[in-house]
Amino acid sequence: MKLVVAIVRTEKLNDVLEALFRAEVRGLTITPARGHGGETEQVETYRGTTIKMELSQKVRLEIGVSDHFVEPTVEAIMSAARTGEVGDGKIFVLPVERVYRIRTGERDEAAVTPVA
Amino acid sequence: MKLVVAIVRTEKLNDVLEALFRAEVRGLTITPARGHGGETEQVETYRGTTIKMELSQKVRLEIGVSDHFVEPTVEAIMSAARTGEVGDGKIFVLPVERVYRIRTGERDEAAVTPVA
Amino acid sequence: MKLVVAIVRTEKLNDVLEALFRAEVRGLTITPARGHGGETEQVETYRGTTIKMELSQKVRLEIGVSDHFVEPTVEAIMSAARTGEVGDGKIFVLPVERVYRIRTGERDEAAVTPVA
Amino acid sequence: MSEGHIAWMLVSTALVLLMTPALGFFYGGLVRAKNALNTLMMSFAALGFVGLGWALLGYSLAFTTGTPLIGGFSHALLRGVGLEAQGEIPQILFMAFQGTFAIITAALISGAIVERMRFGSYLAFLALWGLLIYAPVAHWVWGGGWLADLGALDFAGGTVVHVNAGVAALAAALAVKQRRDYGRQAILPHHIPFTLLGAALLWLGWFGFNGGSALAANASASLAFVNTMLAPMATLVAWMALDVLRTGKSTAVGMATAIVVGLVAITPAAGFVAPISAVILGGLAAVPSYYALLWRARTRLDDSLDVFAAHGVGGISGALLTGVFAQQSWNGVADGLLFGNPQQLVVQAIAVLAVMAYSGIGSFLILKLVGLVATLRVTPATESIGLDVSEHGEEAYGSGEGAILVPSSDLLAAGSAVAPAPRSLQASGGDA
Amino acid sequence: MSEGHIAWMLVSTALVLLMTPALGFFYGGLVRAKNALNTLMMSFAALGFVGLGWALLGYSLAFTTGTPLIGGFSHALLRGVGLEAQGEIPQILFMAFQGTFAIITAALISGAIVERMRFGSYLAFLALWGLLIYAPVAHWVWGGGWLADLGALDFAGGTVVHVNAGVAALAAALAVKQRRDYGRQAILPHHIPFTLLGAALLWLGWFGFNGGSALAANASASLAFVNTMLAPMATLVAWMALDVLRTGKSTAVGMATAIVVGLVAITPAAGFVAPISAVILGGLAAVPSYYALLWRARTRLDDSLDVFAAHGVGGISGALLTGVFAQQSWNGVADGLLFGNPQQLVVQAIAVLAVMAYSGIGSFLILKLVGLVATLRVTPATESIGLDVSEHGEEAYGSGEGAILVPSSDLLAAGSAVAPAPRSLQASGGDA
Amino acid sequence: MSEGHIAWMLVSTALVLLMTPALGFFYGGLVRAKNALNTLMMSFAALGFVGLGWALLGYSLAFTTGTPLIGGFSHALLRGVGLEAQGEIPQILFMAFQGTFAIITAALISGAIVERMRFGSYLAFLALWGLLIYAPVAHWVWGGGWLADLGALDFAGGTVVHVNAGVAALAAALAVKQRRDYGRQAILPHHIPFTLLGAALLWLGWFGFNGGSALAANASASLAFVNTMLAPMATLVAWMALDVLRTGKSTAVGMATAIVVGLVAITPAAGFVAPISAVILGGLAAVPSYYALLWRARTRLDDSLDVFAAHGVGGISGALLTGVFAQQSWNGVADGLLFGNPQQLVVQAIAVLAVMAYSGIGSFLILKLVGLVATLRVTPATESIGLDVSEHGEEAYGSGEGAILVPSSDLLAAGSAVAPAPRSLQASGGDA
Ligand SMILES: Nc1ncnc2c1ncn2[C@@H]1O[C@H](COP(=O)(O)OP(=O)(O)O)[C@@H](O)[C@H]1O
Ligand SMILES: Nc1ncnc2c1ncn2[C@@H]1O[C@H](COP(=O)(O)OP(=O)(O)O)[C@@H](O)[C@H]1O
Ligand SMILES: Nc1ncnc2c1ncn2[C@@H]1O[C@H](COP(=O)(O)OP(=O)(O)O)[C@@H](O)[C@H]1O
Repeated sequence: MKLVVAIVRTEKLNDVLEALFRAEVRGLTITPARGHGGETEQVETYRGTTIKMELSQKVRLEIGVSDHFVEPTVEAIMSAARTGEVGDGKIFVLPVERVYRIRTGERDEAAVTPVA
Repeated sequence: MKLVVAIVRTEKLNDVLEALFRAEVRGLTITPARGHGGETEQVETYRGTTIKMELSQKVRLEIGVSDHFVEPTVEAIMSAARTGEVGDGKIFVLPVERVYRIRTGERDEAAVTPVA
Repeated sequence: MKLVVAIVRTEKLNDVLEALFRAEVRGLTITPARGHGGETEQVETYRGTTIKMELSQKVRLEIGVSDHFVEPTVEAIMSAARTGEVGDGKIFVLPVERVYRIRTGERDEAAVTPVA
Repeated sequence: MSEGHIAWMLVSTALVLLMTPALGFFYGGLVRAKNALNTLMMSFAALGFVGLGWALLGYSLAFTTGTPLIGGFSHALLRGVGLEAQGEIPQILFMAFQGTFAIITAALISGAIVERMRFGSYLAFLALWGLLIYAPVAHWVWGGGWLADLGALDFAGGTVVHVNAGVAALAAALAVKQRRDYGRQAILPHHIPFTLLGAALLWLGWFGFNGGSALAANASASLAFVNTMLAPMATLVAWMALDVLRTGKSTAVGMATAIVVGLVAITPAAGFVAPISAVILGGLAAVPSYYALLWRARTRLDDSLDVFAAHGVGGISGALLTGVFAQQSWNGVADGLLFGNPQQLVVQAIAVLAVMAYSGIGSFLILKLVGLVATLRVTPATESIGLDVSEHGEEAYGSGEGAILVPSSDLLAAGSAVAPAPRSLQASGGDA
Repeated sequence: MSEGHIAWMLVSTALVLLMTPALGFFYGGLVRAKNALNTLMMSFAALGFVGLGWALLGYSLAFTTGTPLIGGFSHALLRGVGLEAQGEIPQILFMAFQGTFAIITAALISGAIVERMRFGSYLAFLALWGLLIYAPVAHWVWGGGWLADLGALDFAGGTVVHVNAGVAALAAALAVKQRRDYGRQAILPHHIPFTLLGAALLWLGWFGFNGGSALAANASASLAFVNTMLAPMATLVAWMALDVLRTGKSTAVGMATAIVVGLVAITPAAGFVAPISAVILGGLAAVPSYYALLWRARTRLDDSLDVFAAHGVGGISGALLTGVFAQQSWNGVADGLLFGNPQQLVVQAIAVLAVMAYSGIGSFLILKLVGLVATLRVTPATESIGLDVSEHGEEAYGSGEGAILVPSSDLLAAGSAVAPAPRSLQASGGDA
Repeated sequence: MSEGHIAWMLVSTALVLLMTPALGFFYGGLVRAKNALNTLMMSFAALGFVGLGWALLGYSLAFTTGTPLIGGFSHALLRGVGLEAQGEIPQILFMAFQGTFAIITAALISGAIVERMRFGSYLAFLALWGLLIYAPVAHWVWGGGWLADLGALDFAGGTVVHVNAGVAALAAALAVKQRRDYGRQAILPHHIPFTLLGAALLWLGWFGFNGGSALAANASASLAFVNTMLAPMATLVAWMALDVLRTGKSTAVGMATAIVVGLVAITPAAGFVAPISAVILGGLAAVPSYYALLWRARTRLDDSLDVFAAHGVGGISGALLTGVFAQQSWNGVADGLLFGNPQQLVVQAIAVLAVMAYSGIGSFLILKLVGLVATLRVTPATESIGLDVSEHGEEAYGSGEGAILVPSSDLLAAGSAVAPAPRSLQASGGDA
């Protein structure tokens, strides 16, 4: 099993969710995040103070998948999240040793397969 | 060492914290998250617009543990976070290559053992 | 490639960002988090109710780096985030199997090397 | 009728109406984010359900001469309520001013039952309470009823409004029972600035509440107004002192609470006591409410936002202290204990007890009645998700993350192109 | 002039001025967090750009006798606007009171074009609209123009303010076009408590709006005031019933909307109908606006915050129902259909249609004109980042995470020591 | 005394009281979330500590005839302050109206020392300042003191309130010193909508502040009122222009600031200048404050929320421009420079300088004195955690995550069953 961690643009989240659905990926967890990469920085001004915003709003997705689902998952994200502009984000694939489904106690493959 | 990543129901967080304490697990980090799984979707209505909420509020825990602590940690979370209803969440156990305690610079096992 | 995950004090974030820049580390993603460790707990009072805050505000950094960059990254964080007081945080180094840059589809090393 | 009196009573009525939304913010800030809208709506709904009930029936029950216990139906549906003078203002304005009191009184009760009551049952309770409890009690004291005859002093509603609502809240907390998490989990206020905003706007509105209760822009109004400014100042200082003595810290929720307690306590006394007495009364009134609140938190009684400690206890303190500090040289009506008339204190106590008994029993019965017809509480699952999503299908602070637009099935031709094809992340069985 | 009348009109003017910020919060809560400030500023800017325009020119165009279509320049730059009586109050106060109406009317339009319009172009539109559309229409009805001659009844601006702004909003939504995400993504309100706060403060302000339109503290003001209290109560109850019938749930946004719709509908009728008629009118007016709003959401028409459904449709309902319920025994002016004067309804319809035509076409042309000189919309990239950061360089709810202070290059000697050396995370080419 | 005058002064007093919470929101929005409550409480506390001090002593010091420098004790503890007329209203109401000025003036200073001052020390400073600085200065100008004799014009407190508070803020920033992060980290406002809300409510309240300073509902009140509406409109437009010229963008914080600056500047002039002069004055006043604010941010002077730039500089501009634009044909009192009386400008300058000297030195000394007895600042660790948790044991926006309920040790029998067994995540030594 793997854990696919993807950082994408906030405004692309719904497209990514839809693409994942099409790829038959079901479970996932997201967290709001802020990222720094090659994006242009925003300048903000508060009264006399000028501020450079080095971090821009992103969404972080975390998807536990069985091995043969890594490829479709990555592809779904790649195609749905891409705009071609700097700031599209990154995908990391991490090895996972064990997975548990809390509700049933099922382990590993079983834990990431949907119950009928 | 391992990193135990668990996604649990928000309302179960305090029970999980208590169970982890009983299991003598000490350090942990949590982030608010939103998850999609088998949960029923909420429908919301804003004036003329109907909206389906595909993500529900969860909490993500991240716990760095030494190897022999993986089992008790997982068990503590499993028992405390379970309601038996869809949406209880998942646990992922990831391999960790190195751990550092920033305060002292201690590494690995030492970094996840509490200082007396 | 590795994923360096660091939990640091919120008020140290800007120092850490600066140190990472000096270490020529460029891309990173942060999420607000709350942590429990050896920190003193805060007591709060709301009318007749007394509450112990077991979690304190932290920031979680996630930095994908190629192998030879792990050391400088960890060192930059360690030195910039340290205050010597309990609560400075932890760094975890996780193995990564694959990395993709969403914008270009580049993989692995290429994906974490900045485009000229 | 003169334009000056009308001007002041127009303003007062507007200010008292504002108190109900203000209360919504006071209460709404104290609950958890997942119940913020439900709590706010409990107040806002009173504007409709109690306000309309008052205009159509309650006013008549309260302010027409019927028996010493309740008025009649002669002004029902606003019949005969016109532009003719009622004291210094048109009767229609008098009706409206009194209506704003009915609304806020009923809304006050909601603080005892937040985060768990079904909204439909709450609305039924609200509407009935305004007619069956508030209107008669208002009649007793202000509509020529038996407490008026007895000589009970209640300038702006210490008994009619605050003791009444405070005891009803107690009954409601008992009838609806405690929240699942109560006493088991820490339940934190999600937005204390809203509570402070509510307190500030309540104070503003209370100038109309007490100052307007003179029903004219005269010396009595000025006295009531100034006392409404001075008493809460003293309560604020006293409360902060109590807080610091107990925990070493003063708190924002404490400041907001203190302001309300001070306002409650001065309400029955506002036009009857000297300004320096108002200062003393305000300071004294902090003590019983402060300790009632501490005590309550240690019991199983989930009067969630402490309506009884603030309004019930504060109202009782105020009503009794009115019997102590009243001064005929300021009010032209009656003296209190300190000025040689101990009898007044007895009358005040009778009024308080009568309202406590009637409101406590009556409110409990209404809830039991509603409970026979409908369910009083949401399900445990709903309680843990929060009432905003479950009862109202809304989130107070929506981010839109993971929210999917559902296209209307009967889409207009013009609109069809813009709506996405219906889909659902989980319609199909695939998984990873 | 008497002090009572002056007192009431001072208060009324202050209350109506407050409505514009209140509107900012009503609207600001309904948009996404990334556009919260921009939306708030659209209202606040009207205080400056429309308010000043009114004082310097608009007042003269509206309230001096010129032609039946528009006034003249004799009061331009406030010439001849002094402390002499205009009715019961000094003319200068009359000018200010009327100015607050111009401001809120123009600000109302912004709801149709939030989250996408360039701020500079919006300001230009705002200033022009106040002079070219609002001032003439105000002249027609209140400044002795042709609709006044015709006998159109508009107590406080159902036609001049609400129909006018509602139709202008429609034109603006058409001219500026829909948001990129509209109909494709779920766009959720980011802060519904602000919308409720806005609704509460709007109601408060509306007492000045309608009650103050009597221009004195008299029976007429009292009637208008009380009707302004009763009608929205009925709309609130009716709206909640419609909500429950359709979806099984009542909503907070619905309650806020209902309050505004009720207030809009009673505006033209406030001083002309009996209180019991106000209740009925308020309840009836819920229906057309409720369905207009549902219908609008299914079209491509991105009148984003439904200004037309609330103010346009609500204003039309109110103007026509004024022609139905007006009652000479209450207002001393004219009867409506129900009281034997069907003619009044025809006059009301003419007034509505005239304003719709003029405002619709005129507003559209002004936007086209502004569009010739400047760009109306922000770029798609800006739209997705949000207008707060891109148009104003600010975030509504800043956390400071990742924010780096930029030292001023021309730092004063005294300050130089405290500023960090300039640096940027990405200035150098290194990477990991 | 007439009911019209009383009505207006009741309203004015209520409105000015509202300004202090409004200021809390204006300031509270500008600080970081971790200090939001502390900042709000700095304003709310003034309601208790300055308000009570005023009633018990300050009023007597300011408004009894003593020496040209300070009044006496004859009205201490509200002795002899009753319902008899003081001008057009009961003296007790006059006392209350003036009290609201003392409160807001002291609260204004807090903006200079947010996010670092110990709350206890702040309270001590607040109480002393109200008596030792505010009361004498009020006496000089309004209580028959030496500046009144000199003929200084200060309609509603440009000098007494704004210059006074602005200079005290400067002194406080110097005495309390800068925040640890100041000039090293970007410190962002955490909630700009609150700042806009504060600005809106301040404007509302200011109508009572300036309009009420006529102490009657007459032509003078109307003039002051209308000028209070016009001047900030002009400041708003001018400020936005300055913002756009400098950075290409107008800002929300800028708009909120501009409104306050315009209100400050018109305060001394409100009842003395023609409306068209108010427009010009408002526009002109934007400039010095705008640049003062830019300049301040480049220095080590951590007047954190720019009280001096807004109130000090704005107050000076206003006081001097009053000496320029005053027009006897409007005010019946005196002409300014433009109308042939250059002497007035000199008198205005003397008043400003006198208040600056007294307030600057006095405020600094009070803080040094408080610093001798107690600590002025929180510890660096506390400063980085934030003052809400450390000084008040509360969070403004609590989520309840990781919050554990602590059962009371002396739990009542009834309550014991519901409380969880005491436990702590870290009581035991185990680890993972
Ligand atoms: N090495 C990295 N580790 C973690 N997150 C990264 C890394 N590089 C980029 N990111 C995330 O991806 C986002 C986009 O990165 P950026 O480099 O701008 O995009 P691109 O891949 O188009 O050059 C960043 O805002 C950040 O959140
Ligand atoms: N494959 C996955 N990867 C990451 N998170 C997941 C995954 N599956 C489920 N989750 C998380 O767990 C939560 C509950 O999942 P769900 O499938 O509803 O529960 P159950 O395990 O009871 O079927 C989801 O909301 C999501 O946050
Ligand atoms: N085992 C762990 N797993 C995950 N996060 C941890 C762990 N231990 C500590 N942390 C994080 O680090 C923060 C500081 O930890 P703490 O133990 O107080 O510091 P120190 O390393 O100085 O003893 C905690 O608040 C928590 O967020």
